[in-house]
Amino acid sequence: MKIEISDYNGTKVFGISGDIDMNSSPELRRELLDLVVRKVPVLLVDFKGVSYIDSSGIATFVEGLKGMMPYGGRLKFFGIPQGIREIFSFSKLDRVFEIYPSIEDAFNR
Amino acid sequence: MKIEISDYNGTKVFGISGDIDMNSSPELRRELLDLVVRKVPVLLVDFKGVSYIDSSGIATFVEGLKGMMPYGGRLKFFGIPQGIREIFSFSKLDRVFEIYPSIEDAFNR
Amino acid sequence: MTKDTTVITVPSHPKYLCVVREVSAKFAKVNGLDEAAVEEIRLAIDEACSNVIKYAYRGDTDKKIIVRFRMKRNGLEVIIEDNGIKADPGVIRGRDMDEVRPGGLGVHLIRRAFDVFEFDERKEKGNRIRLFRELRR
Amino acid sequence: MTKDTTVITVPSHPKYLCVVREVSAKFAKVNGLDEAAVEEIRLAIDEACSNVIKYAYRGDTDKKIIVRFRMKRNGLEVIIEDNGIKADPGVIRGRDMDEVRPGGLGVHLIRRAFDVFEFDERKEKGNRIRLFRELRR
Ligand SMILES: Nc1ncnc2c1ncn2[C@@H]1O[C@H](COP(=O)(O)OP(=O)(O)O)[C@@H](O)[C@H]1O
Ligand SMILES: Nc1ncnc2c1ncn2[C@@H]1O[C@H](COP(=O)(O)OP(=O)(O)O)[C@@H](O)[C@H]1O
Repeated sequence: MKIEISDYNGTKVFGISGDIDMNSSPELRRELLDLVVRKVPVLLVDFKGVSYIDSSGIATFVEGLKGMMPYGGRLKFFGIPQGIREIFSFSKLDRVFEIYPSIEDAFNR
Repeated sequence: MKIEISDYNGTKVFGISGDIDMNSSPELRRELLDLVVRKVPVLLVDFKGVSYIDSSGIATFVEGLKGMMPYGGRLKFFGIPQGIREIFSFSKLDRVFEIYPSIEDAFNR
Repeated sequence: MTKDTTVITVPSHPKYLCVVREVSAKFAKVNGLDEAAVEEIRLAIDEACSNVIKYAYRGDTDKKIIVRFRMKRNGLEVIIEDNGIKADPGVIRGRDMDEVRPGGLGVHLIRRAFDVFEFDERKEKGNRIRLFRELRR
Repeated sequence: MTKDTTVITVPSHPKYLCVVREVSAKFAKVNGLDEAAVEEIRLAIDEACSNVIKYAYRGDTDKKIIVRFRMKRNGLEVIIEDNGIKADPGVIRGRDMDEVRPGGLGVHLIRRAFDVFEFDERKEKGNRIRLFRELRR
Protein backbone atom coordinates (compact mmCIF):
# COMPACT_ATOMS: atom_id res chain seq x y z
CA MET A 1 0.00 0.00 0.00
CA LYS A 2 1.06 3.56 -0.69
CA ILE A 3 -0.59 6.79 0.44
CA GLU A 4 -0.05 9.98 -1.50
CA ILE A 5 -1.26 13.05 0.27
CA SER A 6 -2.25 15.93 -1.96
CA ASP A 7 -4.49 18.93 -2.07
CA TYR A 8 -7.67 19.58 -4.09
CA ASN A 9 -8.83 23.21 -3.98
CA GLY A 10 -7.52 23.47 -0.45
CA THR A 11 -8.94 20.13 0.72
CA LYS A 12 -6.70 17.23 1.77
CA VAL A 13 -6.77 14.11 -0.41
CA PHE A 14 -5.45 10.65 0.40
CA GLY A 15 -4.61 8.78 -2.80
CA ILE A 16 -4.29 5.17 -1.72
CA SER A 17 -2.92 2.43 -3.94
CA GLY A 18 -2.26 -1.27 -3.46
CA ASP A 19 -3.56 -3.63 -0.79
CA ILE A 20 -4.97 -2.41 2.52
CA ASP A 21 -4.59 -5.34 4.89
CA MET A 22 -3.40 -6.17 8.39
CA ASN A 23 0.14 -5.45 7.24
CA SER A 24 -0.49 -1.99 5.84
CA SER A 25 -3.49 -0.71 7.81
CA PRO A 26 -1.32 0.45 10.77
CA GLU A 27 0.32 2.95 8.42
CA LEU A 28 -3.06 4.08 7.11
CA ARG A 29 -4.23 4.44 10.71
CA ARG A 30 -1.23 6.64 11.60
CA GLU A 31 -1.75 8.93 8.63
CA LEU A 32 -5.50 9.14 9.19
CA LEU A 33 -5.40 9.77 12.93
CA ASP A 34 -2.64 12.30 12.43
CA LEU A 35 -5.12 14.43 10.47
CA VAL A 36 -7.99 13.65 12.82
CA VAL A 37 -6.16 14.94 15.91
CA ARG A 38 -5.49 18.09 13.95
CA LYS A 39 -9.23 18.26 13.28
CA VAL A 40 -9.05 18.19 9.49
CA PRO A 41 -12.49 19.51 8.41
CA VAL A 42 -12.79 17.38 5.25
CA LEU A 43 -10.71 14.45 4.03
CA LEU A 44 -11.20 13.05 0.53
CA VAL A 45 -10.03 9.49 0.00
CA ASP A 46 -9.28 8.34 -3.53
CA PHE A 47 -9.84 4.56 -3.77
CA LYS A 48 -9.08 4.22 -7.50
CA GLY A 49 -5.75 2.50 -6.93
CA VAL A 50 -6.92 0.24 -4.11
CA SER A 51 -6.60 -3.37 -5.18
CA TYR A 52 -7.77 -5.00 -1.96
CA ILE A 53 -9.20 -4.16 1.44
CA ASP A 54 -9.79 -6.44 4.41
CA SER A 55 -11.62 -5.93 7.70
CA SER A 56 -8.60 -4.26 9.31
CA GLY A 57 -8.71 -1.60 6.58
CA ILE A 58 -12.45 -1.13 7.02
CA ALA A 59 -11.99 -0.92 10.81
CA THR A 60 -9.37 1.77 10.34
CA PHE A 61 -11.76 3.94 8.35
CA VAL A 62 -14.53 3.37 10.91
CA GLU A 63 -12.13 4.54 13.59
CA GLY A 64 -11.18 7.58 11.53
CA LEU A 65 -14.82 8.48 10.96
CA LYS A 66 -15.64 8.09 14.65
CA GLY A 67 -12.77 10.43 15.45
CA MET A 68 -14.09 13.07 13.04
CA MET A 69 -17.71 12.98 14.08
CA PRO A 70 -17.36 14.84 17.43
CA TYR A 71 -15.99 17.97 15.71
CA GLY A 72 -18.15 17.68 12.59
CA GLY A 73 -15.36 16.59 10.24
CA ARG A 74 -16.30 14.78 7.03
CA LEU A 75 -14.66 11.69 5.52
CA LYS A 76 -15.53 11.30 1.84
CA PHE A 77 -14.66 8.40 -0.42
CA PHE A 78 -14.54 8.37 -4.20
CA GLY A 79 -13.42 6.16 -7.07
CA ILE A 80 -14.17 2.92 -5.22
CA PRO A 81 -13.64 -0.11 -7.50
CA GLN A 82 -16.61 -2.48 -7.78
CA GLY A 83 -15.08 -5.36 -5.79
CA ILE A 84 -14.31 -3.07 -2.87
CA ARG A 85 -17.67 -1.39 -3.08
CA GLU A 86 -19.22 -4.81 -2.45
CA ILE A 87 -17.37 -5.19 0.84
CA PHE A 88 -18.70 -1.83 2.00
CA SER A 89 -22.22 -2.83 1.10
CA PHE A 90 -21.88 -6.34 2.56
CA SER A 91 -20.80 -4.79 5.85
CA LYS A 92 -23.62 -2.20 5.59
CA LEU A 93 -21.04 0.55 5.88
CA ASP A 94 -22.04 2.13 2.60
CA ARG A 95 -24.81 3.72 4.68
CA VAL A 96 -22.30 5.15 7.12
CA PHE A 97 -19.53 6.43 4.86
CA GLU A 98 -20.05 9.21 2.33
CA ILE A 99 -19.38 7.57 -1.03
CA TYR A 100 -19.15 9.58 -4.28
CA PRO A 101 -18.36 8.63 -7.85
CA SER A 102 -15.74 11.32 -8.49
CA ILE A 103 -13.53 13.84 -6.72
CA GLU A 104 -15.72 16.68 -8.01
CA ASP A 105 -18.83 15.15 -6.44
CA ALA A 106 -16.98 14.40 -3.24
CA PHE A 107 -15.69 17.96 -3.06
CA ASN A 108 -18.92 19.75 -3.98
CA ARG A 109 -21.38 17.93 -1.78
CA MET B 1 -4.52 -18.05 -21.47
CA LYS B 2 -7.10 -17.22 -24.10
CA ILE B 3 -6.64 -17.02 -27.87
CA GLU B 4 -9.02 -14.97 -29.96
CA ILE B 5 -8.68 -15.55 -33.65
CA SER B 6 -9.71 -12.66 -35.85
CA ASP B 7 -9.06 -11.13 -39.23
CA TYR B 8 -7.25 -7.90 -40.16
CA ASN B 9 -7.70 -6.92 -43.83
CA GLY B 10 -7.81 -10.58 -44.75
CA THR B 11 -4.86 -11.61 -42.55
CA LYS B 12 -5.27 -13.94 -39.57
CA VAL B 13 -4.62 -12.50 -36.12
CA PHE B 14 -4.08 -14.35 -32.85
CA GLY B 15 -5.02 -12.16 -29.91
CA ILE B 16 -3.49 -13.85 -26.92
CA SER B 17 -4.24 -12.89 -23.33
CA GLY B 18 -3.16 -14.21 -19.96
CA ASP B 19 -0.24 -16.46 -19.07
CA ILE B 20 1.51 -18.65 -21.64
CA ASP B 21 3.13 -21.42 -19.63
CA MET B 22 3.57 -25.18 -19.60
CA ASN B 23 -0.13 -25.48 -18.78
CA SER B 24 -1.43 -23.39 -21.65
CA SER B 25 1.23 -23.72 -24.35
CA PRO B 26 -0.16 -27.06 -25.65
CA GLU B 27 -3.33 -25.21 -26.64
CA LEU B 28 -1.32 -22.45 -28.31
CA ARG B 29 0.68 -25.15 -30.13
CA ARG B 30 -2.51 -26.79 -31.42
CA GLU B 31 -3.93 -23.53 -32.73
CA LEU B 32 -0.64 -22.46 -34.26
CA LEU B 33 0.21 -25.75 -35.96
CA ASP B 34 -3.36 -26.00 -37.21
CA LEU B 35 -2.71 -22.87 -39.29
CA VAL B 36 0.81 -23.93 -40.22
CA VAL B 37 -0.31 -27.24 -41.78
CA ARG B 38 -2.81 -25.24 -43.78
CA LYS B 39 0.12 -23.08 -44.88
CA VAL B 40 -1.19 -19.77 -43.60
CA PRO B 41 0.87 -17.16 -45.50
CA VAL B 42 1.00 -14.56 -42.70
CA LEU B 43 0.03 -14.80 -39.05
CA LEU B 44 -0.09 -11.69 -36.86
CA VAL B 45 0.20 -12.31 -33.13
CA ASP B 46 -1.08 -9.65 -30.76
CA PHE B 47 0.85 -9.84 -27.46
CA LYS B 48 -0.80 -6.87 -25.77
CA GLY B 49 -2.81 -9.03 -23.37
CA VAL B 50 0.00 -11.46 -22.57
CA SER B 51 0.88 -11.23 -18.89
CA TYR B 52 3.57 -13.92 -18.82
CA ILE B 53 5.52 -16.25 -21.07
CA ASP B 54 7.90 -19.04 -20.13
CA SER B 55 10.29 -21.16 -22.18
CA SER B 56 7.53 -23.55 -23.25
CA GLY B 57 5.68 -20.64 -24.83
CA ILE B 58 8.83 -19.41 -26.55
CA ALA B 59 9.55 -22.95 -27.77
CA THR B 60 6.05 -23.15 -29.22
CA PHE B 61 6.59 -20.02 -31.29
CA VAL B 62 10.00 -21.26 -32.45
CA GLU B 63 8.32 -24.46 -33.58
CA GLY B 64 5.60 -22.51 -35.39
CA LEU B 65 8.16 -20.34 -37.14
CA LYS B 66 10.19 -23.37 -38.18
CA GLY B 67 7.03 -24.87 -39.64
CA MET B 68 6.32 -21.74 -41.66
CA MET B 69 9.80 -21.21 -43.07
CA PRO B 70 9.78 -24.01 -45.66
CA TYR B 71 6.80 -22.52 -47.50
CA GLY B 72 7.80 -18.89 -46.92
CA GLY B 73 5.11 -18.11 -44.34
CA ARG B 74 5.63 -15.15 -42.02
CA LEU B 75 5.01 -14.97 -38.28
CA LYS B 76 4.74 -11.38 -37.04
CA PHE B 77 4.46 -10.23 -33.46
CA PHE B 78 3.21 -6.88 -32.22
CA GLY B 79 2.23 -5.14 -28.98
CA ILE B 80 4.78 -7.03 -26.89
CA PRO B 81 4.87 -5.72 -23.30
CA GLN B 82 8.28 -4.66 -22.00
CA GLY B 83 8.79 -7.56 -19.58
CA ILE B 84 8.09 -10.09 -22.30
CA ARG B 85 10.21 -8.24 -24.79
CA GLU B 86 13.14 -8.76 -22.41
CA ILE B 87 12.75 -12.53 -22.52
CA PHE B 88 12.88 -12.47 -26.30
CA SER B 89 16.03 -10.38 -26.24
CA PHE B 90 17.63 -12.41 -23.44
CA SER B 91 17.11 -15.55 -25.51
CA LYS B 92 18.37 -13.74 -28.63
CA LEU B 93 15.13 -14.58 -30.38
CA ASP B 94 14.31 -10.95 -31.08
CA ARG B 95 16.68 -11.42 -34.03
CA VAL B 96 14.70 -14.39 -35.28
CA PHE B 97 11.11 -13.28 -34.88
CA GLU B 98 9.63 -10.33 -36.72
CA ILE B 99 8.65 -7.88 -34.01
CA TYR B 100 6.62 -4.73 -34.72
CA PRO B 101 5.22 -1.99 -32.51
CA SER B 102 1.68 -2.03 -33.92
CA ILE B 103 -0.71 -4.11 -36.01
CA GLU B 104 -0.39 -1.58 -38.87
CA ASP B 105 3.39 -1.98 -38.96
CA ALA B 106 3.13 -5.72 -38.72
CA PHE B 107 0.61 -5.80 -41.55
CA ASN B 108 2.35 -3.36 -43.89
CA ARG B 109 5.91 -4.62 -43.72
CA MET C 1 -0.43 -37.14 -2.21
CA THR C 2 -4.00 -36.54 -3.06
CA LYS C 3 -4.52 -34.85 -6.35
CA ASP C 4 -5.52 -31.24 -6.07
CA THR C 5 -4.06 -30.58 -2.66
CA THR C 6 -1.85 -27.58 -2.03
CA VAL C 7 -0.22 -26.67 1.27
CA ILE C 8 1.39 -23.39 2.17
CA THR C 9 3.30 -22.65 5.37
CA VAL C 10 4.14 -19.05 6.21
CA PRO C 11 5.45 -17.16 9.22
CA SER C 12 2.78 -15.46 11.32
CA HIS C 13 3.87 -12.03 10.13
CA PRO C 14 1.17 -9.91 8.47
CA LYS C 15 3.49 -9.28 5.53
CA TYR C 16 2.97 -12.89 4.46
CA LEU C 17 -0.82 -12.55 4.30
CA CYS C 18 -0.49 -11.42 0.70
CA VAL C 19 1.29 -14.68 -0.11
CA VAL C 20 -1.56 -16.70 1.41
CA ARG C 21 -4.12 -14.58 -0.42
CA GLU C 22 -2.50 -15.23 -3.79
CA VAL C 23 -2.29 -18.96 -3.19
CA SER C 24 -5.92 -19.01 -2.09
CA ALA C 25 -7.10 -17.11 -5.14
CA LYS C 26 -5.02 -19.07 -7.66
CA PHE C 27 -5.95 -22.41 -6.11
CA ALA C 28 -9.64 -21.58 -6.33
CA LYS C 29 -9.24 -20.24 -9.85
CA VAL C 30 -7.35 -23.19 -11.32
CA ASN C 31 -9.97 -25.44 -9.81
CA GLY C 32 -12.71 -23.69 -11.71
CA LEU C 33 -14.33 -21.38 -9.19
CA ASP C 34 -15.74 -18.22 -10.71
CA GLU C 35 -14.32 -14.78 -10.13
CA ALA C 36 -16.80 -13.71 -7.45
CA ALA C 37 -16.16 -16.92 -5.51
CA VAL C 38 -12.41 -16.47 -5.87
CA GLU C 39 -12.59 -12.98 -4.36
CA GLU C 40 -14.77 -14.11 -1.45
CA ILE C 41 -12.38 -16.97 -0.72
CA ARG C 42 -9.29 -14.77 -0.93
CA LEU C 43 -10.74 -12.37 1.62
CA ALA C 44 -12.10 -15.05 3.95
CA ILE C 45 -8.80 -16.90 4.23
CA ASP C 46 -6.98 -13.63 4.83
CA GLU C 47 -9.43 -12.86 7.65
CA ALA C 48 -9.02 -16.30 9.20
CA CYS C 49 -5.22 -16.05 9.08
CA SER C 50 -5.28 -12.49 10.45
CA ASN C 51 -7.24 -13.83 13.41
CA VAL C 52 -4.67 -16.58 13.94
CA ILE C 53 -1.98 -13.89 14.15
CA LYS C 54 -4.07 -11.69 16.46
CA TYR C 55 -5.62 -14.25 18.77
CA ALA C 56 -3.74 -17.56 18.60
CA TYR C 57 -0.31 -15.93 18.40
CA ARG C 58 -1.14 -12.57 20.05
CA GLY C 59 0.90 -10.79 17.45
CA ASP C 60 4.01 -13.02 17.54
CA THR C 61 5.37 -12.79 14.04
CA ASP C 62 7.70 -15.79 13.89
CA LYS C 63 5.29 -18.66 14.47
CA LYS C 64 3.91 -20.95 11.78
CA ILE C 65 0.60 -20.85 9.95
CA ILE C 66 -0.22 -23.82 7.75
CA VAL C 67 -2.99 -23.59 5.18
CA ARG C 68 -4.06 -26.68 3.29
CA PHE C 69 -6.34 -26.48 0.23
CA ARG C 70 -8.14 -29.47 -1.14
CA MET C 71 -10.55 -29.64 -4.03
CA LYS C 72 -13.16 -32.33 -3.47
CA ARG C 73 -15.95 -33.47 -5.74
CA ASN C 74 -18.52 -31.44 -3.84
CA GLY C 75 -16.51 -28.44 -2.81
CA LEU C 76 -13.40 -26.68 -1.60
CA GLU C 77 -11.92 -27.55 1.78
CA VAL C 78 -9.42 -25.30 3.53
CA ILE C 79 -7.71 -26.29 6.78
CA ILE C 80 -5.81 -23.65 8.75
CA GLU C 81 -3.52 -24.78 11.54
CA ASP C 82 -1.51 -22.99 14.19
CA ASN C 83 0.18 -24.01 17.42
CA GLY C 84 -0.81 -20.96 19.40
CA ILE C 85 -3.30 -20.34 22.19
CA LYS C 86 -6.43 -22.45 21.96
CA ALA C 87 -9.51 -20.55 20.88
CA ASP C 88 -12.79 -20.76 22.70
CA PRO C 89 -15.08 -21.27 19.71
CA GLY C 90 -17.98 -20.07 21.88
CA VAL C 91 -16.68 -16.48 21.85
CA ILE C 92 -16.13 -16.31 18.12
CA ARG C 93 -18.93 -14.11 17.02
CA GLY C 94 -19.01 -11.19 14.60
CA ARG C 95 -20.57 -7.94 15.62
CA ASP C 96 -24.17 -7.05 15.00
CA MET C 97 -23.98 -5.70 11.46
CA ASP C 98 -26.17 -2.71 12.29
CA GLU C 99 -23.72 -1.57 14.89
CA VAL C 100 -21.03 0.78 13.63
CA ARG C 101 -17.71 0.07 15.32
CA PRO C 102 -14.26 -0.97 14.23
CA GLY C 103 -13.81 -4.76 14.22
CA GLY C 104 -16.07 -7.78 14.30
CA LEU C 105 -16.36 -8.03 10.52
CA GLY C 106 -13.88 -10.84 9.83
CA VAL C 107 -16.09 -13.68 11.00
CA HIS C 108 -18.92 -12.45 8.76
CA LEU C 109 -16.57 -12.40 5.78
CA ILE C 110 -15.42 -15.95 6.54
CA ARG C 111 -19.03 -17.18 6.81
CA ARG C 112 -19.96 -15.41 3.57
CA ALA C 113 -17.39 -17.47 1.64
CA PHE C 114 -17.67 -20.79 3.47
CA ASP C 115 -20.65 -22.96 4.38
CA VAL C 116 -18.67 -24.64 7.15
CA PHE C 117 -16.44 -22.78 9.62
CA GLU C 118 -15.49 -24.95 12.56
CA PHE C 119 -12.68 -25.61 15.01
CA ASP C 120 -11.49 -29.20 15.02
CA GLU C 121 -11.70 -30.13 18.71
CA ARG C 122 -9.46 -33.16 18.22
CA LYS C 123 -6.36 -31.07 17.79
CA GLU C 124 -4.36 -31.22 21.02
CA LYS C 125 -2.10 -28.18 20.84
CA GLY C 126 -3.03 -25.07 18.92
CA ASN C 127 -5.97 -24.78 16.55
CA ARG C 128 -7.21 -26.42 13.42
CA ILE C 129 -9.91 -24.49 11.60
CA ARG C 130 -11.87 -26.27 8.91
CA LEU C 131 -13.57 -24.29 6.18
CA PHE C 132 -15.69 -25.85 3.48
CA ARG C 133 -17.44 -24.25 0.53
CA GLU C 134 -19.96 -26.28 -1.39
CA LEU C 135 -19.68 -26.10 -5.14
CA ARG C 136 -23.41 -25.87 -5.69
CA ARG C 137 -24.84 -23.15 -3.52
CA MET D 1 10.33 -22.15 12.43
CA THR D 2 12.89 -19.85 11.04
CA LYS D 3 11.64 -16.38 10.38
CA ASP D 4 11.09 -15.62 6.73
CA THR D 5 10.65 -19.16 5.52
CA THR D 6 7.72 -20.12 3.34
CA VAL D 7 7.00 -23.58 2.01
CA ILE D 8 4.55 -24.50 -0.73
CA THR D 9 3.62 -28.02 -1.77
CA VAL D 10 1.69 -28.51 -5.01
CA PRO D 11 0.75 -31.44 -7.24
CA SER D 12 3.00 -31.94 -10.26
CA HIS D 13 0.28 -30.72 -12.60
CA PRO D 14 1.20 -27.77 -14.84
CA LYS D 15 -1.98 -26.00 -13.77
CA TYR D 16 -0.37 -25.42 -10.36
CA LEU D 17 2.68 -23.67 -11.79
CA CYS D 18 0.79 -20.37 -11.59
CA VAL D 19 0.36 -20.94 -7.85
CA VAL D 20 4.10 -21.48 -7.41
CA ARG D 21 4.84 -18.43 -9.54
CA GLU D 22 2.66 -16.19 -7.40
CA VAL D 23 4.20 -17.42 -4.17
CA SER D 24 7.69 -16.93 -5.61
CA ALA D 25 6.95 -13.41 -6.73
CA LYS D 26 5.19 -12.33 -3.53
CA PHE D 27 7.84 -13.90 -1.32
CA ALA D 28 10.59 -12.04 -3.16
CA LYS D 29 8.57 -8.83 -3.13
CA VAL D 30 7.71 -8.79 0.58
CA ASN D 31 11.37 -9.44 1.29
CA GLY D 32 12.38 -6.31 -0.53
CA LEU D 33 13.63 -7.52 -3.91
CA ASP D 34 13.07 -5.04 -6.70
CA GLU D 35 10.61 -5.57 -9.53
CA ALA D 36 13.15 -6.78 -12.10
CA ALA D 37 14.52 -9.33 -9.63
CA VAL D 38 11.00 -10.45 -8.74
CA GLU D 39 10.20 -11.16 -12.40
CA GLU D 40 13.44 -13.06 -12.98
CA ILE D 41 12.82 -15.17 -9.89
CA ARG D 42 9.19 -15.87 -10.83
CA LEU D 43 10.26 -17.16 -14.24
CA ALA D 44 13.26 -19.14 -12.99
CA ILE D 45 11.27 -21.05 -10.39
CA ASP D 46 8.55 -21.79 -12.94
CA GLU D 47 11.23 -23.19 -15.28
CA ALA D 48 12.78 -25.32 -12.54
CA CYS D 49 9.38 -26.74 -11.53
CA SER D 50 8.40 -27.34 -15.17
CA ASN D 51 11.58 -29.41 -15.51
CA VAL D 52 10.65 -31.40 -12.41
CA ILE D 53 7.32 -32.24 -14.04
CA LYS D 54 8.93 -33.09 -17.39
CA TYR D 55 12.06 -34.95 -16.30
CA ALA D 56 11.75 -36.13 -12.70
CA TYR D 57 8.08 -37.09 -13.02
CA ARG D 58 7.91 -37.66 -16.79
CA GLY D 59 4.62 -35.86 -16.95
CA ASP D 60 2.91 -37.60 -14.01
CA THR D 61 0.54 -34.98 -12.67
CA ASP D 62 -0.27 -36.30 -9.21
CA LYS D 63 3.15 -36.32 -7.58
CA LYS D 64 4.43 -33.73 -5.12
CA ILE D 65 6.64 -30.71 -5.68
CA ILE D 66 7.87 -28.90 -2.58
CA VAL D 67 9.33 -25.43 -2.85
CA ARG D 68 10.92 -23.81 0.17
CA PHE D 69 11.84 -20.12 0.24
CA ARG D 70 14.16 -18.64 2.76
CA MET D 71 15.40 -15.10 3.07
CA LYS D 72 18.89 -14.99 4.49
CA ARG D 73 21.04 -12.01 5.37
CA ASN D 74 23.02 -12.30 2.15
CA GLY D 75 20.39 -13.55 -0.27
CA LEU D 76 17.38 -15.60 -1.23
CA GLU D 77 17.54 -19.39 -1.06
CA VAL D 78 15.02 -21.60 -2.82
CA ILE D 79 14.99 -25.39 -2.41
CA ILE D 80 12.90 -27.49 -4.79
CA GLU D 81 12.29 -31.12 -3.95
CA ASP D 82 10.66 -34.01 -5.75
CA ASN D 83 10.66 -37.76 -5.32
CA GLY D 84 10.88 -38.64 -8.98
CA ILE D 85 13.64 -39.99 -11.19
CA LYS D 86 17.10 -38.86 -10.21
CA ALA D 87 18.62 -36.31 -12.54
CA ASP D 88 22.10 -36.62 -13.95
CA PRO D 89 23.32 -33.09 -13.28
CA GLY D 90 25.98 -33.63 -15.95
CA VAL D 91 23.39 -33.56 -18.74
CA ILE D 92 21.70 -30.40 -17.55
CA ARG D 93 22.85 -27.92 -20.06
CA GLY D 94 20.95 -25.22 -21.94
CA ARG D 95 21.26 -24.94 -25.67
CA ASP D 96 23.79 -22.75 -27.41
CA MET D 97 21.95 -19.44 -27.46
CA ASP D 98 22.87 -18.78 -31.07
CA GLU D 99 21.12 -21.92 -32.17
CA VAL D 100 17.45 -21.50 -33.01
CA ARG D 101 15.44 -24.49 -31.87
CA PRO D 102 12.58 -25.10 -29.50
CA GLY D 103 13.73 -25.90 -25.96
CA GLY D 104 16.93 -25.57 -23.98
CA LEU D 105 16.10 -22.10 -22.68
CA GLY D 106 14.90 -22.99 -19.17
CA VAL D 107 18.33 -23.59 -17.67
CA HIS D 108 19.54 -20.21 -18.95
CA LEU D 109 16.58 -18.49 -17.34
CA ILE D 110 17.29 -20.25 -14.04
CA ARG D 111 20.96 -19.19 -14.14
CA ARG D 112 20.01 -15.64 -15.02
CA ALA D 113 18.05 -15.32 -11.76
CA PHE D 114 20.22 -17.39 -9.44
CA ASP D 115 23.96 -17.36 -8.72
CA VAL D 116 23.81 -20.94 -7.47
CA PHE D 117 21.91 -23.77 -9.20
CA GLU D 118 22.94 -27.14 -7.87
CA PHE D 119 21.56 -30.60 -7.17
CA ASP D 120 22.02 -31.73 -3.58
CA GLU D 121 23.74 -35.09 -3.97
CA ARG D 122 22.91 -36.10 -0.40
CA LYS D 123 19.25 -36.64 -1.17
CA GLU D 124 18.62 -40.37 -1.40
CA LYS D 125 15.40 -40.62 -3.37
CA GLY D 126 14.31 -37.97 -5.83
CA ASN D 127 15.97 -34.60 -6.28
CA ARG D 128 16.70 -31.55 -4.23
CA ILE D 129 17.65 -28.49 -6.23
CA ARG D 130 19.22 -25.58 -4.42
CA LEU D 131 18.99 -22.09 -5.87
CA PHE D 132 20.61 -19.06 -4.29
CA ARG D 133 20.52 -15.44 -5.34
CA GLU D 134 22.91 -13.03 -3.71
CA LEU D 135 21.41 -9.74 -2.61
CA ARG D 136 24.35 -7.68 -3.83
CA ARG D 137 25.11 -8.58 -7.43
N1 LIG E 1 -8.68 -17.69 15.44
C1 LIG E 1 -9.31 -17.15 16.53
N2 LIG E 1 -8.90 -17.48 17.78
C2 LIG E 1 -9.50 -16.95 18.84
N3 LIG E 1 -10.51 -16.07 18.80
C3 LIG E 1 -10.95 -15.69 17.60
C4 LIG E 1 -10.38 -16.21 16.39
N4 LIG E 1 -11.05 -15.66 15.37
C5 LIG E 1 -11.98 -14.84 15.90
N5 LIG E 1 -11.95 -14.84 17.25
C6 LIG E 1 -12.84 -14.08 18.17
O1 LIG E 1 -14.00 -13.69 17.43
C7 LIG E 1 -14.18 -12.27 17.45
C8 LIG E 1 -14.71 -11.78 16.09
O2 LIG E 1 -13.68 -11.93 15.11
P1 LIG E 1 -13.68 -10.99 13.83
O3 LIG E 1 -15.05 -10.98 13.26
O4 LIG E 1 -12.57 -11.42 12.96
O5 LIG E 1 -13.44 -9.51 14.38
P2 LIG E 1 -12.21 -8.78 15.08
O6 LIG E 1 -11.03 -9.66 15.04
O7 LIG E 1 -12.08 -7.53 14.29
O8 LIG E 1 -12.70 -8.53 16.49
C9 LIG E 1 -12.83 -11.70 17.81
O9 LIG E 1 -12.94 -10.47 18.48
C10 LIG E 1 -12.23 -12.79 18.70
O10 LIG E 1 -12.68 -12.63 20.03
N1 LIG F 1 15.02 -31.28 -13.17
C1 LIG F 1 15.66 -31.91 -14.18
N2 LIG F 1 15.85 -33.24 -14.15
C2 LIG F 1 16.49 -33.86 -15.15
N3 LIG F 1 16.97 -33.27 -16.25
C3 LIG F 1 16.82 -31.95 -16.35
C4 LIG F 1 16.18 -31.20 -15.33
N4 LIG F 1 16.21 -29.91 -15.71
C5 LIG F 1 16.82 -29.87 -16.91
N5 LIG F 1 17.19 -31.08 -17.31
C6 LIG F 1 17.95 -31.41 -18.55
O1 LIG F 1 18.56 -30.22 -19.01
C7 LIG F 1 18.14 -29.90 -20.36
C8 LIG F 1 17.95 -28.41 -20.56
O2 LIG F 1 16.85 -27.96 -19.79
P1 LIG F 1 16.04 -26.67 -20.23
O3 LIG F 1 17.04 -25.58 -20.47
O4 LIG F 1 14.99 -26.40 -19.21
O5 LIG F 1 15.40 -27.01 -21.65
P2 LIG F 1 14.28 -28.02 -22.13
O6 LIG F 1 13.60 -28.61 -20.94
O7 LIG F 1 13.39 -27.16 -22.95
O8 LIG F 1 15.03 -29.04 -22.95
C9 LIG F 1 16.86 -30.70 -20.57
O9 LIG F 1 16.66 -31.05 -21.90
C10 LIG F 1 17.08 -31.92 -19.68
O10 LIG F 1 17.82 -32.91 -20.36
